[in-house]
Amino acid sequence: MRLNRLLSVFILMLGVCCHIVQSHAQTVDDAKLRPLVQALAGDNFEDTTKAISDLVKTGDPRVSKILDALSAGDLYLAKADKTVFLGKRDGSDYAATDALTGAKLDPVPRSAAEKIKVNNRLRRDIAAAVGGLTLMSDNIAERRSAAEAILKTRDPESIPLLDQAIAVEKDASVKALMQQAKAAAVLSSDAADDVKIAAITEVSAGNSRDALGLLTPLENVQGPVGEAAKAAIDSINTKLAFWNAVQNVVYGLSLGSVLLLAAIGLAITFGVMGVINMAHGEMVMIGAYTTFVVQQIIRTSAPGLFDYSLLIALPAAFLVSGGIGVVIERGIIRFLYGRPLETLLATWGISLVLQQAIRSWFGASNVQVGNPSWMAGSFDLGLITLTWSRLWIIVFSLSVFAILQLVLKKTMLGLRMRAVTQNRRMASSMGIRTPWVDALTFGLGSGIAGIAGVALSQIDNVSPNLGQGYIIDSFMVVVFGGVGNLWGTLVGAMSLGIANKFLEPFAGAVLGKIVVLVLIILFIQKRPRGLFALKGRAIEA
Amino acid sequence: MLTIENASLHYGAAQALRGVSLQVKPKSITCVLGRNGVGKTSMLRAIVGQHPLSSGSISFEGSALGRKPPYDRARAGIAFVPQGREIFPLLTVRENLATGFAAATRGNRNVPPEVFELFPVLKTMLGRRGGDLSGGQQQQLAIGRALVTRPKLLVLDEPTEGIQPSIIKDIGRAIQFLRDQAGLAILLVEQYLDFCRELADHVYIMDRGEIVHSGDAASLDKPEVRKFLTV
Amino acid sequence: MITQWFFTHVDRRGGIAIALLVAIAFLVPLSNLLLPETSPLHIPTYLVSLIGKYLTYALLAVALDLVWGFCGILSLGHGAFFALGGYAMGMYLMRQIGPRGVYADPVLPDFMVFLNWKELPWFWHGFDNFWFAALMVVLVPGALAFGFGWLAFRSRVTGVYLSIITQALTYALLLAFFRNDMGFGGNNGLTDFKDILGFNIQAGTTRSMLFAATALFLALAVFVSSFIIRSKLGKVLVGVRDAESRMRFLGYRVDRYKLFVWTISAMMAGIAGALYVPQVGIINPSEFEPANSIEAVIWVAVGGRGTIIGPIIGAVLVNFGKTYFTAAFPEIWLFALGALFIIVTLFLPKGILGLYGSWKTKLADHAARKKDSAPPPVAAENVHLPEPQAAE
Amino acid sequence: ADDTIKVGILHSLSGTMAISETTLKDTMLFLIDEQNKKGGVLGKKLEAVVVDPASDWPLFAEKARQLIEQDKVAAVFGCWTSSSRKSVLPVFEELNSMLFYPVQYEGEESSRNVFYTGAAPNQQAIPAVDYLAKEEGVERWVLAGTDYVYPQTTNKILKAYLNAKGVKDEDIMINYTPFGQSDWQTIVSDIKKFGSTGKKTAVVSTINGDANVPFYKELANQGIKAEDIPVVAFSVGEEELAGLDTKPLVGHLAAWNYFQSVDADANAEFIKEWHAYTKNDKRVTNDPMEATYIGFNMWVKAVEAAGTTDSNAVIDSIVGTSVPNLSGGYATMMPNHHITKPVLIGEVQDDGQFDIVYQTPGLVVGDEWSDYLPGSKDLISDWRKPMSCGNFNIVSGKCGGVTN
Amino acid sequence: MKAQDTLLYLDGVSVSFDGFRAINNLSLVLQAGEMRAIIGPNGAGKTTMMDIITGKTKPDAGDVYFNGEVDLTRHDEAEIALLGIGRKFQKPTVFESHTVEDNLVLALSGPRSAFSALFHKQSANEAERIEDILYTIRLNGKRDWLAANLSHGQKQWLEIGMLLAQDPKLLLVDEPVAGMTDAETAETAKLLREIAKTRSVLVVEHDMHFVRELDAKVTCLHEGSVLAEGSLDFVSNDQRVIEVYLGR
Ligand SMILES: Nc1ncnc2c1ncn2[C@@H]1O[C@H](COP(=O)(O)OP(=O)(O)OP(=O)(O)O)[C@@H](O)[C@H]1O
Ligand SMILES: Nc1ncnc2c1ncn2[C@@H]1O[C@H](COP(=O)(O)OP(=O)(O)OP(=O)(O)O)[C@@H](O)[C@H]1O
Ligand SMILES: [Mg+2]
Ligand SMILES: [Mg+2]
Repeated sequence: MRLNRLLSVFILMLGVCCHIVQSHAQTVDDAKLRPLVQALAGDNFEDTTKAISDLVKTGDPRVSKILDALSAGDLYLAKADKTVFLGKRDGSDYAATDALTGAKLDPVPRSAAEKIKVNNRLRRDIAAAVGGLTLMSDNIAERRSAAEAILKTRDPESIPLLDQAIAVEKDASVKALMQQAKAAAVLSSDAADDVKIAAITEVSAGNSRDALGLLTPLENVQGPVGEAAKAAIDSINTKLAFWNAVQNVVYGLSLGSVLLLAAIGLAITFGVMGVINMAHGEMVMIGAYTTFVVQQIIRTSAPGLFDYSLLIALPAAFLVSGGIGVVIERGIIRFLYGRPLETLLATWGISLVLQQAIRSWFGASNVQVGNPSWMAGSFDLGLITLTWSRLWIIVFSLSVFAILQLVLKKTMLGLRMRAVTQNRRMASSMGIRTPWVDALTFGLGSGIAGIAGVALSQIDNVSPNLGQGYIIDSFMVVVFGGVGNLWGTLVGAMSLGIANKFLEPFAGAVLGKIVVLVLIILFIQKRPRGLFALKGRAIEA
Repeated sequence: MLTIENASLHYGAAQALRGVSLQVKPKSITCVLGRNGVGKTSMLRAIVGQHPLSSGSISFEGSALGRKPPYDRARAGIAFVPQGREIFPLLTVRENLATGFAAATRGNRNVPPEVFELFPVLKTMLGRRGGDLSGGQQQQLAIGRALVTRPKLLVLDEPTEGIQPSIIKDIGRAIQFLRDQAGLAILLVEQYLDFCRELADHVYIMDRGEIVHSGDAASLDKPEVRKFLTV
Repeated sequence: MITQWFFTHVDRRGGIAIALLVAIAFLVPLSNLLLPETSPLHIPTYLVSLIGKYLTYALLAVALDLVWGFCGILSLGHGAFFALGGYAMGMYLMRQIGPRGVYADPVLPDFMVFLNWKELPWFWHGFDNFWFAALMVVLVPGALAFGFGWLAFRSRVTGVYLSIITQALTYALLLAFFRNDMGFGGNNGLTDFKDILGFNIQAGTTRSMLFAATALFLALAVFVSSFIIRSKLGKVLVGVRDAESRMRFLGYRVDRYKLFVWTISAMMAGIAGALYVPQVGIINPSEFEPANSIEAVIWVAVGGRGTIIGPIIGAVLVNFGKTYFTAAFPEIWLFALGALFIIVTLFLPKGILGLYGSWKTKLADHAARKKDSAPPPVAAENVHLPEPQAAE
Repeated sequence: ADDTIKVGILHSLSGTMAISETTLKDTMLFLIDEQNKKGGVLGKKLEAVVVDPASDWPLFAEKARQLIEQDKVAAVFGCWTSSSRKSVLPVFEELNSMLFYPVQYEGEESSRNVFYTGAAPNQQAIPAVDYLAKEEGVERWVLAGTDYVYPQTTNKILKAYLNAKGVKDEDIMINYTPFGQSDWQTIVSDIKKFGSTGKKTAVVSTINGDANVPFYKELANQGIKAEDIPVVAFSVGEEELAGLDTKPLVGHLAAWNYFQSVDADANAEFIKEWHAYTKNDKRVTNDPMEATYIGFNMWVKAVEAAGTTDSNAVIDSIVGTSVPNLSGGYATMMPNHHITKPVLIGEVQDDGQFDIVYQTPGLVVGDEWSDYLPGSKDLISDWRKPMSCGNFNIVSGKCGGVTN
Repeated sequence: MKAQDTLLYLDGVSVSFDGFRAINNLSLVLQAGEMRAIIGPNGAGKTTMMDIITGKTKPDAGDVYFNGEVDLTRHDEAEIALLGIGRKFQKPTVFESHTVEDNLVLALSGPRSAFSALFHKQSANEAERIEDILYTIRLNGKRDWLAANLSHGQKQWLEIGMLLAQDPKLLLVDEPVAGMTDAETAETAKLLREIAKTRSVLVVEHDMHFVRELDAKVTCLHEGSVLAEGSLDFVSNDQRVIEVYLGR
């Protein structure tokens, strides 16, 4: 393992030299470079490592592209003529380009080419080497990643190079990053104490968590450096403690919004209609499968639309799950009004049938639902990382909540829904078409479960069992919040989410969950009708 | 307006109506009396479509109601004030009234002012949940709610039950008003003899699921009629 | 004398059920042990264990129906009591293994050796004694039910709120028992049993005896349930089911009544679990799964809620269905089971026993309409919630 | 009827485990089909008896009994989770039948009637950790698992192993999550923190089943790349990756004894026929399938050798049987009823396959009683006569736990 | 204490729901053996007052004593019922899946513990009382009917029967004659007068004929407090009572 480290240092050094050479000799002869590229397809990783360092030594600007391609796994070896080419998958062929010139080649059938193997170590080496090569690149993104690479390796040898780069860097954020990288490198060098202390100040101004990693090893150093490091660590830790609490809240809200999404459809079918809807989870699952089908269609017929796949899936899932909900209501549930407990039996049966139907149709294993680009990745909020998918889910669940609340409270349909579920016979005598309203209500609840499935498909696995994983939590949320009260569902979901996240760090995920369950049991003793209990005689009537 | 012919009704094995025939004329008040459990409510349930007849027929404005569901009957103009009020407990008073819009025509989706004139309490309690009202207030709400549908025939099952005397008088006046000014036909089931006598254009008396007497209000004082109302 | 006492507390159906159960308690083992395998009346050991398992489920269903059918407490966590009884029995069986475990430790069960525990946790002490274990089989579920019920009923937690917290209870126990640290063998549970009361647990005779014990306990449970239901206490419970607060205004301490049956029912479930474990040879946390408890509710609903023998029929039938379907149509059996549940709810609203009941009333109905006489009194033996008209 | 030999297939086709087990049922049907094309066994056709134990452990026991007693199958292939195996084990011992168990497990078991063709911990976990330490220079370890017996045991073994190699406790973080965990935000962020001290960090994942997909999704979304903190998993194979977009996961690792990408003729042949049989050239293959394949072929070979399907004869003849595995070598049934296997480490590729980056030079013998656990290091298992013991204590010289 | 020597003593009782004062500083005293009729507009708080006495609603302020010494606000519904306060609800609530007879059996006074109920055997005396009550409420022909199948008025009667069976010291009767024929109303009045010979009765009614026949002291409530109290004639001539309640 020492060896690896030395090796990367070595490569980097080469990079540094090359860079200096670079200004004189821009490019190298193709004829000289080609065998080196060819050597990348060595028999084992050692050979490849050597080939990389040989390539870097040439200092040719094309090298970084080739190495990037290697790192991304886009470099192939044609089996027939043993040439190395740049490939992109295209049906059963590879669209091939020449690794050096970038000239378009004939497509190579997949079976006729072999991928040049890389492993994590090689990828790290390449990143470091390319970092050296691209620190002065024209492309800002390349410079940034170069600086990041050095920040990771913290190699003292790169200090002069960094100095040079910092001097000419125009972009403030990249410059700051380079300075961070330099400070990091200084800390792992044997520079004088005062230089190091300055570096400590520099480092602790940046991302605290990385800084902590840099400073911890210095903590036990005797003398002023150690003290400075200790002080910096302490201040960082206070900052982190605060951000940890923020993280718990934010993650709690995120978990809460997942719970809310899962439960909100149930708040209609169970909370408003009183149907103990055991098939609710399957409606969610069907929504997720609808997303899968939509993506599948997009993948085969309109790949450009992939980023919109979720937007298309939303109405589709609402209609599919809602439609199935209407069918279930008309076919089965409507015979069971006034016998709420029996809806449990029937919907349990429905849930078995739906699960098996999906299993027979799509197979028992997970299907793949992809993240559109705007759902992928994460961003930093202060010192915590929040993924885009989670953020969108929070936004999404709150919007669904708001819309639903509007529908129930402000529209005629909402009023009729509530009237019908409170007294079906009398509602009918008031001129309300109860069969309609029943079907629409159940359809609405199911449809909302369906769109929850679209969102959940982004963070969970899509399999016939998807719904089973959420049904218990959903009932827990609806009941904890208070049956028949949408606000209760919202607050219930969020408080369960946050409670879970505050308990998780010190009780562990498992005990944390147990504690939450016990808390729910105890809480219900205090408020036997949930968080937002309806009060007054109206309830007993 | 409303004609019932030879109607029978069963609850499982138990027969509640036996060949009942009855008529309600337009712009008139028809009153049905009878002891407990003789089938008055059952008859009204059959009229509004909450329970099917086992034989016989009911026609409204000349067309047979057959097996029409209650909401179609409500839309055709039959409004019902049930025994036991049956207001929607978790809806506010305003919302309870608004449920009647379903049966009203588009232009009529508002609460007619008579309702608040008749029952001023309702106006002060628009935001309160129906279930929280007192028994009498609920009864008032139930009548108000029926009027929101702008019915042609108003079917009332013991509307005075649990209502304070002054309002009973108001209700009486209102019923007359509805007949005279709005031209409604009214079918009223009552136990409260005086109330009936004052209002009714025509009375029926039921016993054991059958109509045993039919006549005008004055006939109620005859002893052979009275015997059906004693214990 | 005794028979008279017996029949004042059990109705005809219950009597028949008890008689039948007692009969099979003797006949099935006899047929299994004495008749040659070639005889058409011979019941193979395979079936004996299978039916034995069904009967333990039936016992659980009877326990559940006592609280749900007659007292309106829908428990979605009765599986927890069943599992606890099972664990108590499992711990006894574990201790019986003694030095015959794979690590040959004279005291510690295998999984403890394997987790490198040095001594028996305190709660495992005493379980080497059968009678202590037997006591725990009823005491542990009983105590948990009592504590839980005492809290919940006193706070007037009812309806779905109660159902959901019972579910939370069993779910929490599921997670807890999954943990190795709990000291109950983690997700693998307790297994590898060797013998019970000195008899080899795999021997045909032992199996037959376990079967007989199950049938007899079930008969006893039917009797106890009948006794409770036909007593005034039973009437109070039905009253509580229909109008709980009204019962309070009559001066009944509703919470105590509920607590009483709730605890009895949990103990019955515990016994069911204890009989179940030696017959299936393993107890693990999956018994705590909420789905198991829901399934038990479904047995009751299928058989007929609020009747005494409905749950037995339901439990046996659904499980037989499961046994049959999973072998006959392994790939699509969920369709069959799901359809069964849907059909039962749609066409047999009162369960299978209700079917019988409604035939009877239909006949009576018919007769009554013909004679056009006054309505007949409604038989009180089949008590059900009144059902408001369906829509339209 | 006597003209066929019945073979039991005991895999969940519904419930939570159906995701994994359904494929193995298909594999068995495929293998039986192939065998019948070759003329069956002992001149008789094989007949598959499929049942669905529905991810319900007691039902496993019931179905096992039904297969053996009622259907009179010659051998049973099945089970996935340890709980299901534990639940059927007494049945197989009582009725003296044979179970072939194709999944990696925590070890600590050896039964005369069970043949463990999946990996024992030493055939998966230890080589994986060695690889990370050596090739990736990992110094800090996160042992993340689902809270149940297999991860707990594996982690116990690994911790003992790492400690023995000089890794300090503060450099080991152990984390357990409940079954079906779907919210990984906190844990992934904790891993990130744990890995930001400057020492090279890796995650050894024994996370089970469904929980993996959300775990990897969160990893990818929070931007933890394999170059920074690689994750090596023991329960994630081609089948699990099928539900994931693997682009952000490239470079994370898995340790198995087989990958679909293994470059061997036997494998190419197997995949081709599998695709032909399932009429789906996207169907992936995975490690438990290979274990099933090996187990089935061993059984066939042992039956042919014994000339009968009688359990006693087959159990005696199967030890020492060698059959080709799919990675170009041979698997041999050892006296402890575990088999020899190569250990492969693969890196996730963007097409959902694994790229093999390391392979043990020789075959590793499955170690049923771990050498790293104090209670079991003195135990060995040898089912050959005259020892015939699954847990022989070499210190006391006695066979523990023998009944009847 | 003033409460002594009274059967029921309410002083300064107030209760409000979401800011609405349903009972406002209400004071009312009932002597042992007294019958009292309560009238008052809809929503005056009559039913709420009964809720307070029977422990269903806890007052925000004020004293509620029974028998001069028992503070009713400290007891729950069941305990209050056991003290000897029985109630008939405005909306008849009976046990729908029990037969008429069983409804009475449940209401019948006697030990209320679970164990005594488990081993309870009906005595001849009890059977006889049930017989009497069935006869009184004219449901003896329907003793085996499920209560669910009774008509509205029949349920009213059954509920009165249950109150009789309970044999309480104080009967709270909320609108007993709603839905009864005039003849039945008279009958009921007679029955209550009979009962009032040995117990105390608090009757709420809107039917003035009935109130007259009760021949008891009348209290008129309005907006949660007492508006007028005295003989029926006195009260019904009170201008404010006419204004808010009787109408012109
Ligand atoms: N849902 C029901 N099921 C069975 N029988 C019923 C049902 N409802 C009413 N009955 C019976 O039908 C008969 C007529 O009842 P109905 O409610 O029509 O009487 P009513 O004349 O309105 O009496 P009341 O004056 O008491 O309201 C009664 O004998 C009653 O017991
Ligand atoms: N839980 C509650 N929430 C809000 N308001 C309530 C509640 N309970 C009672 N009220 C109000 O308190 C007032 C008193 O109600 P109460 O039922 O006691 O009247 P009442 O005198 O019995 O009337 P009635 O003669 O109509 O039965 C009413 O205005 C009612 O709307
Ligand atoms: Mg009526
Ligand atoms: Mg009132």
